[in-house]
Amino acid sequence: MIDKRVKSLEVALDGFGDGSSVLVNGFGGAGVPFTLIKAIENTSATNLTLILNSIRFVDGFAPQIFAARRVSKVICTAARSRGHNTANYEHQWLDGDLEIEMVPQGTFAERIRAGGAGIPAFFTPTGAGTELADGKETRDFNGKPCVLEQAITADFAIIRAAQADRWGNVRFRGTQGNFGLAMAMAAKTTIVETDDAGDKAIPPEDVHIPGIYVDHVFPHEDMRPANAGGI
Amino acid sequence: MIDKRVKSLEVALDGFGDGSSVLVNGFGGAGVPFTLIKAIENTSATNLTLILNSIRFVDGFAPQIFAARRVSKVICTAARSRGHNTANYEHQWLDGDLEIEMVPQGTFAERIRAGGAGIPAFFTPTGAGTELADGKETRDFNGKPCVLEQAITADFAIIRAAQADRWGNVRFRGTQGNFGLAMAMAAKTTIVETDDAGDKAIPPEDVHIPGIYVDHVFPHEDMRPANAGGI
Amino acid sequence: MQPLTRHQIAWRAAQDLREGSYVNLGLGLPVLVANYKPADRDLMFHSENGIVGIGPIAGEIEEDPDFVDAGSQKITLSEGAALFDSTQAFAMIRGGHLDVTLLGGFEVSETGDLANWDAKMAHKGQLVGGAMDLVAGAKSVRVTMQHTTKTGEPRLVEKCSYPLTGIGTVNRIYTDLAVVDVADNGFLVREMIAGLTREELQAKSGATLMFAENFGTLDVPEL
Amino acid sequence: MQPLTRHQIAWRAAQDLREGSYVNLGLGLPVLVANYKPADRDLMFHSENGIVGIGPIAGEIEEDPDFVDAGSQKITLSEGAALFDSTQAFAMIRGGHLDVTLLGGFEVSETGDLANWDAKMAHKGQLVGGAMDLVAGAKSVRVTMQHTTKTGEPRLVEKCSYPLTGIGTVNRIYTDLAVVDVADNGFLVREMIAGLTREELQAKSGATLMFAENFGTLDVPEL
Repeated sequence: MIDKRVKSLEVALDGFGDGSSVLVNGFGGAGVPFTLIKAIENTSATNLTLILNSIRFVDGFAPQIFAARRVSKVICTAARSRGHNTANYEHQWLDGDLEIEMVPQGTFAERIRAGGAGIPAFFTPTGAGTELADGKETRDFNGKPCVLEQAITADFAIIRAAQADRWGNVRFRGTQGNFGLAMAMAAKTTIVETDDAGDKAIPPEDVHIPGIYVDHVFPHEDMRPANAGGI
Repeated sequence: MIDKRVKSLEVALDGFGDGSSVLVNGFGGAGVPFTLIKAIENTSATNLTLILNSIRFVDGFAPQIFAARRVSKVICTAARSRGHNTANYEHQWLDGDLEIEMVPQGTFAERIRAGGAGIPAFFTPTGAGTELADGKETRDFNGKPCVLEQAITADFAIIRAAQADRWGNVRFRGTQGNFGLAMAMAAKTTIVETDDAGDKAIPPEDVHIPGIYVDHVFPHEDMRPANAGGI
Repeated sequence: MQPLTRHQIAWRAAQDLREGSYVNLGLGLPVLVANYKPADRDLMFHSENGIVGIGPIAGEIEEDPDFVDAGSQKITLSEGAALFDSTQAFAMIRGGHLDVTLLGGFEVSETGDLANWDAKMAHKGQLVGGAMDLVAGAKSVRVTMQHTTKTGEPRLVEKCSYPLTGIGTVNRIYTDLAVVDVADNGFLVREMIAGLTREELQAKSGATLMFAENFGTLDVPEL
Repeated sequence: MQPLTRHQIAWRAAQDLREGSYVNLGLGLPVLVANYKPADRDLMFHSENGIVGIGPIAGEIEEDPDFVDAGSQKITLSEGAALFDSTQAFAMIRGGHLDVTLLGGFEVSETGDLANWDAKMAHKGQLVGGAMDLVAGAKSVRVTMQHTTKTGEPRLVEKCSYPLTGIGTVNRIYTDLAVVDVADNGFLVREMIAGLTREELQAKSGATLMFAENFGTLDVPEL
């Protein structure tokens, strides 16, 4: 019988270790897999690649990941910390010890979807003529310069959702979804944490991530901090 | 006040005429906009381009469109009629009077989505090395030959759905959805026919096509023929 | 010797589907495979019109024209099914999320090329559907077909004569006579029906056959 | 002369939003525009984290951490709202489905280039967000900004000095002194506040200004 629910973080994160790449869902605190981020902080894995919208929300919630310089590369749309201070990850970046690939947010989402959809590369007008297109192939379509962008895939995707079922089907609440569908598509192993993983199937028309993209469902209460939106 | 519901087919099809291109939703009878197809049959517009999965379901339901040779080009994945006879559109094709662009179904769906998403072109492994890739740019990604495919857009998209609201939000039942979302994205004017266009908004998490892609909602009973799956 | 019936070919193909697999069944013989799913195995059937979790074909009572598969059959859904649009259905296919796709075929070459989409019928239009996506994307591409044409011409060939659906993508072939893998160096017979010699199978094939070390008898129940 | 306050700039930008428009409001001043929507106009506000139909900012009672906008503010939804994923949110942007995007800016060039993403802050990481997509995709790209920097340097320039967000995409600029279009041949002033001369406005601008035939006074209420 298909049942993707797992009882422990160890089973959920089986195979995670040095050199792993991880897609992390979340935008403004919504859909952020706080339990799984904390679990990653509690491993000793190094040389990690994180692919996420903004570094800040991971660094704010699980500071040991960057404090111990366990990340070697980040692909993101936002790498600026709050306020005037320089964050640990910004120091690491300024030291040349952290590679940050800055990607326009729509291109970021689309590259991840492409990775999951078997599209190796696509042209987009976004960023053409800017420094984020430096070194990338550019071609005109209908007189508009477009940049060739490559698909992104990763070893793991971690996502929080309001509901999941034993087949791995997922349903979001509000704006939890953000990068979740694309990330579930693009990862070798996708893990979803949720409060609600009962025995009942989500109605077929109500599914936001089809279970085919999901490997493990980890039932766990929401560990979101009170200030999640701000971190 | 935003209210995309229209009372007549004339308003819904405003601007439709000679040379129009139309994306037609539908697969196996589900999601087929029979009312709008019939409305198109009842115009005298010629030199039309139809973009749809299979020619058969239009030709079976609204035979005058092809009988009068009012279509000059079809982009589709299936152009074979039932049985041993040659259909009107097959005769027109064999006469060299109808251009048929045959596209693998996944590439068909993705090219339409790309058109709606502002992606002018993408690479795909589908069809590489086959005659459907003849004349197309091919490039290897990770050792796999991939074909460069171009976006598809059109003047109109016509779709049938179980439910729509005055903001143009759409919800499908069962397998009605098929190409509908992508087509709504790729058309200048998208028209949705539905039995159910009440005053109540579809709950935000339950929307299958966001209303931003929809121009007109035409409330009309289902005109699906009994044998819709077969035509 | 007793060649397999269509239902027996479907039965044999069904035995190779592993617990929890996501499987796309093509039109014709492949859709019969669902009928012979081993009772202990939980499988999820995918359809390129936007379904994971196809259940049994609808009876007259359940029949609902909004619930159809890619072959336009009226279907039911299994528990845990999900519905989505075509771009998502093909993202699953192209993105390598399907474990197995089972398709019909006209010919398979010894390098795994498949021809199954264009029968070059005079006076009829073409039909490609989702076959080119399916063979390009699934983790394992398996073909069911008769070992030879009605006139006795081989369908396992050195090079396909019909227009290609995909290049070098077929992994396994189920015919009425044998189960044949496409190995790195050509056709590798895994199983063959009783009462046929290797030479006889070779004579019905258009390319050199190798025989696996653990080569066995293709044994199926009466159906 | 009385330069506009931030709220007055927002008010002025709001007046140009047409009935039924789909509008994305960027961080900072642009989000204030929603407050000054003319009462008779039904507008749909888009957020790149997956919303069409943002309603008012949530009060303490409505506040729900699963309902946030792209600026991480807790929001409510308006009637007829739809929620979707980021790929869909950016398909709307890139595909030209937004009527208007309103963004903040550091500089706009006379050919419509925008610089607004990289302030080149020493010791701080970069942040691009969705700005490059928004300027590449929306039907009308409108920028709100102060006419000059705090030290009096012009922000309307011949050529941007900061890293570019997009090339030749800005249509209109709302500043504390004027409403300026980017026309085919350069900056075209549509409105200017009372008590300022054309020469004075030109002196505060880094590129040649033209003045529209129907040039008028930039007149806003007390706010």
